[in-house]
Amino acid sequence: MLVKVFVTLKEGVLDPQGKAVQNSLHSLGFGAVQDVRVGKYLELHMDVSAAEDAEQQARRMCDKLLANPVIEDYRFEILEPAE
Amino acid sequence: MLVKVFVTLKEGVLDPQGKAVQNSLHSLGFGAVQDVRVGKYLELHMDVSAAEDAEQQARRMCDKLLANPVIEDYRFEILEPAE
Amino acid sequence: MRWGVAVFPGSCDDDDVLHCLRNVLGQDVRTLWHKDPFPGGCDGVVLPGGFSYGDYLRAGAMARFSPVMQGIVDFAGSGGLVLGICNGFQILCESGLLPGALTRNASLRFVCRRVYLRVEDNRSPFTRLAEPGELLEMPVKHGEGRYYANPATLKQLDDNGQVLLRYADAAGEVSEEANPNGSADGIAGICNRARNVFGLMPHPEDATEAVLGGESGLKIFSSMVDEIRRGSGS
Amino acid sequence: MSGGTTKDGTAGGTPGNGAASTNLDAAPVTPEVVQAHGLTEDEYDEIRRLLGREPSLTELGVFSVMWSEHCSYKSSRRHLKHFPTQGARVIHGPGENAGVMDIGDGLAVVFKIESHNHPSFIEPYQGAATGVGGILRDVFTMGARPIASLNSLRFGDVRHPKTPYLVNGVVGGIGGYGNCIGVPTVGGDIYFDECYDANILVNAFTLGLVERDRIFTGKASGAGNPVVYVGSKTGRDGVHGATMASESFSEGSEQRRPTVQVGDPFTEKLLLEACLELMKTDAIVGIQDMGAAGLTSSAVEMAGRGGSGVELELSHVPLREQGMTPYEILLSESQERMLLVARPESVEQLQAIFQRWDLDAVVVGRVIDEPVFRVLSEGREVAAIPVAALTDAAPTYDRPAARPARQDEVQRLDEAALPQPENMNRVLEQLLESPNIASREWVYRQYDHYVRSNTVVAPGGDAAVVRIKGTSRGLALTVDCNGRFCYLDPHLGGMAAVAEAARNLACVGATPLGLTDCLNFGNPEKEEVMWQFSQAILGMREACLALDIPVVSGNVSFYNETEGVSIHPTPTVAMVGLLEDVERIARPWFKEEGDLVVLLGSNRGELGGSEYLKVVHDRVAGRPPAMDLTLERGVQRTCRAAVEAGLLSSAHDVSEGGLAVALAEACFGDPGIGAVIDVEPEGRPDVLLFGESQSRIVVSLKKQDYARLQELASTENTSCEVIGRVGGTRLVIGNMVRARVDHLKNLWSTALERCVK
Ligand SMILES: Nc1ncnc2c1ncn2[C@@H]1O[C@H](COP(=O)(O)OP(=O)(O)O)[C@@H](O)[C@H]1O
Ligand SMILES: [Mg+2]
Repeated sequence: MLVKVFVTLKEGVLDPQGKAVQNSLHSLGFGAVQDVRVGKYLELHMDVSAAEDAEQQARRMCDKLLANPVIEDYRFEILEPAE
Repeated sequence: MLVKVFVTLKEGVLDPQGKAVQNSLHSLGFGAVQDVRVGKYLELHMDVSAAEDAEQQARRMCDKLLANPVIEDYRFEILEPAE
Repeated sequence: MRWGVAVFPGSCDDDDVLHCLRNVLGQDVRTLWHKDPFPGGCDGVVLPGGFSYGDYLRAGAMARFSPVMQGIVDFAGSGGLVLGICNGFQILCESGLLPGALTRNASLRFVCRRVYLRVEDNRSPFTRLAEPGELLEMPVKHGEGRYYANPATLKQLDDNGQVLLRYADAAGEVSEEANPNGSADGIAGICNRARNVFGLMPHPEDATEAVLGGESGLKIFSSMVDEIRRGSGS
Repeated sequence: MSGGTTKDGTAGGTPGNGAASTNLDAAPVTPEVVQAHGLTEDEYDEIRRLLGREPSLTELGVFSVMWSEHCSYKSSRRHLKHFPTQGARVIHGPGENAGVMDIGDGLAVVFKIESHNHPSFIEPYQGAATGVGGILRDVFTMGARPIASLNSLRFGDVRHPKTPYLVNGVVGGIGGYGNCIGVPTVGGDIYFDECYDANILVNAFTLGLVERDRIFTGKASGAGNPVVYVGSKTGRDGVHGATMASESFSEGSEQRRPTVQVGDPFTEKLLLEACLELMKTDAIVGIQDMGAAGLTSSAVEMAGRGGSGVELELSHVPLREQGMTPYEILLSESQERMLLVARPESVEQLQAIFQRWDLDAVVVGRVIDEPVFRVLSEGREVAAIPVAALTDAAPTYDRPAARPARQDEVQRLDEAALPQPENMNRVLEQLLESPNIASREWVYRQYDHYVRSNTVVAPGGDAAVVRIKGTSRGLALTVDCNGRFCYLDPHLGGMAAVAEAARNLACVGATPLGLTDCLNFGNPEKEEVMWQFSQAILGMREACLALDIPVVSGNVSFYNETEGVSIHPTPTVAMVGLLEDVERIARPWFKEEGDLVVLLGSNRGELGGSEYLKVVHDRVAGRPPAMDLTLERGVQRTCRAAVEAGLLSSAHDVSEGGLAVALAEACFGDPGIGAVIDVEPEGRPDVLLFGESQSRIVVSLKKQDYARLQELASTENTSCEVIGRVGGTRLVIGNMVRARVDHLKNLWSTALERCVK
């Protein structure tokens, strides 16, 4: 089972990295870019067979470790092996 | 237009952060996690109307700045506004 | 003889390099502001350490697009001497002037400590006054200094004698213990094939006076001074 | 004393749980709203009296932050008056953004320490990072280039499940911010005790260098002069934050997490460079960082100092978020912002400089004659408050203080009843592995301590030393406080904090210039906390007077408690010393085979409050070691004179872990070297080896120089006794300790990492 986790800064929390990337993109001529937010992307390969199980564990892993609830939100997707 | 960019380490490039996350997850009791890779996730809000345009620009931004081809791969998705 | 020290937003060790070149070595130095075009008339250029553009996204990624950097790339292409220290090394790799990439330290932590460096090759303008095998001592201080290149590139670097410095212990042995960041093959500094561009993670400019604990960083700068003097016949 | 920078999180005072939403300005001021702003009924009545009417909600918000403990020093002000603040070298004492002292050669140093305790507990990385950012701004706002930082940290028991997470976050944050700015972090201290389990301490110090005649102050003067906002845009950071710094922790306070600000060291670096560039011109008359209570306190404080008023137009303030109300804009604690008062003809020049550094610089108001803080939003007046009502008229309290009944109990220690450990080697090992004694290298390795190429003594010594380029001089820096001593006897503990800091400076050979303090205490509304507070200050005062050290700046952090239990009183002292010749210094480590080992001061066999008692007997008890300030002064002067005369191979003071630990540490140079020490216990060996009597320094020197050292000591009436010789690969102390140096050093150097990783 593959779990894809997206961790992003909460709305309203300053994202200095996003701001810097945006400025750079502007000076490279990509003027259409209006806002950039930078977050984390994790791929977890899990040895579980039931999607609900993966889901439950993913939620707990995010709450406990992968995201910092003070300033970050998370979202995840579960991909079952193709077979 | 929202462009979501995923930047991941190339296969074969050591990912100490992924390893560290995996170890932490194990010690938290998530033994089913077999492998973790950590990458970057960017959301770019773009003021363009055509999806192809967004796509073209996204590719160029990734090639030029957002990913380092020596160590990283990228992938992106384009989301048109719901309307 | 004229030196240029590039200053990007977020450069931190620019003053250190200026001090070393100007006050310790008595050189004629000017700063090169990132927004200005490269002025030319330089015999040597230094890209100093620091956190250009905050090191956001990837260390050194954004600096390569600055106007001054475009000129420095041309300067290097025409054989000019370019030294990149720490963030400067990262910028050189991002700009493609040096192969490979500098990635997050294996420890995932910033590391600041003194290290020994073994001179692997003195056939370069940057190490010509050193002996092969000689040990230099100077600080490292970085969070992203783990040199990475694919195996083919690493082999080429070795075959061409492009690895100028490796992390070593006090006895001169290259070992895992002595490697502060997990760099491939203990690599601390490499030059390009043409041998006029050199990047290293350690900070020679912070080891140029006895009162600061040692002078072995002078070897690098004095080698460059010597090279330039010979080249210009002055 | 006044408020005005990033301090302990928010200045305190905005509603706690979601009350601050977008439509605050229109909401009525009910008693609940007043209470939610941390104001008492009496205080509210006083506000009405001062205004001659009811305040609007926006005005209430302004009062609440300006009258918070944090900005107004309402509980501490009358006690702080006891500090000696005068001295020949003092240029600016308390009252400015940071203290300023003359160091000769036309130069001055600017320094200050600040707490960021509560934010760091809630979000350790960002809390610590923004703490560093705040103190940097306090220093460069005076025109000084920051050249060295320190930090003082207190965490809970290492075995507490949260401790490693907090330590990693805080250390990472300090490094992440400080390294990126290019200011070396050259020292600090870190201790663990369960009293800090749920209330850690993060105190950050920065020192800057400035030309004597280029010092800037935070003053708004000259009616009509434009008020200019520079730096990052304003967001809602901190606005929702409750009275974090002025309120104790309780269950649920972790839920206030969204209040924590995120630091942007890159922007701070640009701001630093732009401000210093601007300060080479004559474009500005005053400048002040925006920290706690942001725009409000910086504008009000500048007006207060200038005896003028300020009028702001909020629609000009650069905003990061949409739909922000005047209330939010005024109270936002977004980081990396400054407020300037410019000369009208210089605005363009000023803006050109900031543009060069890619920073916003916007005129947001002007200085007015009428001493009023007037705020407009698109021309509509949203607040108009007499400046004095926010500054001089802020309440002050003489809070009741009483020695707690349990103090006698706490000080009781029956040494005879303590079981005596059999194996002193083992005890020494245990102490060297204590996280309070083990090497701190794991921490300072994560800080750049070399940038700016001035670092002569890096972290690891008794005091850090940086040279001053262009002169032969150097500065020595240290930060100290033994919270356990302060808990057992706050008066003695306060004295000891000052004495120890000065002793550390003496060890490298420096003469103390002055100090800055960060007084971390519990809830001032409790009598015993006020007693601890007042006692500690009096103790510090005594030591300052005896050792001739003025207090030039500082900070108070109250409400450090959790679930009603206070931390140990922790009056952290950061001290700065001057070295006339930066090459004439001593380091802690034995150097030469055959050197004599000499003890300055004497072993008095005091076990109270020692690390040994805690580690081996799990007790925090007894009276802390006595302080004899005359002896202290003599020991320090002797050591300093000996360093200056070039007599010493090494000097290291005796502190946590006592004589045995001090000797072991002196063996841990690079490479290590042993020593044979010949001392005999009069009573119990543990008391001699591990007692923490004050006023002791272990030095080593060539045999032929001993007579001269004796001479120096006798001039100072100080005892000075040969206790052994340097040499070999073992540390041998009488027949009590015998261990290989490499073995001890290995335990000592790896222990902290093992605890917190
Ligand atoms: N414990 C203290 N000892 C001496 N001075 C203090 C103390 N606490 C605060 N001060 C002084 O009071 C003034 C106001 O303090 P503070 O509000 O923390 O300063 P800032 O506005 O720069 O943050 C400063 O000059 C500070 O040095
Ligand atoms: Mg201030």
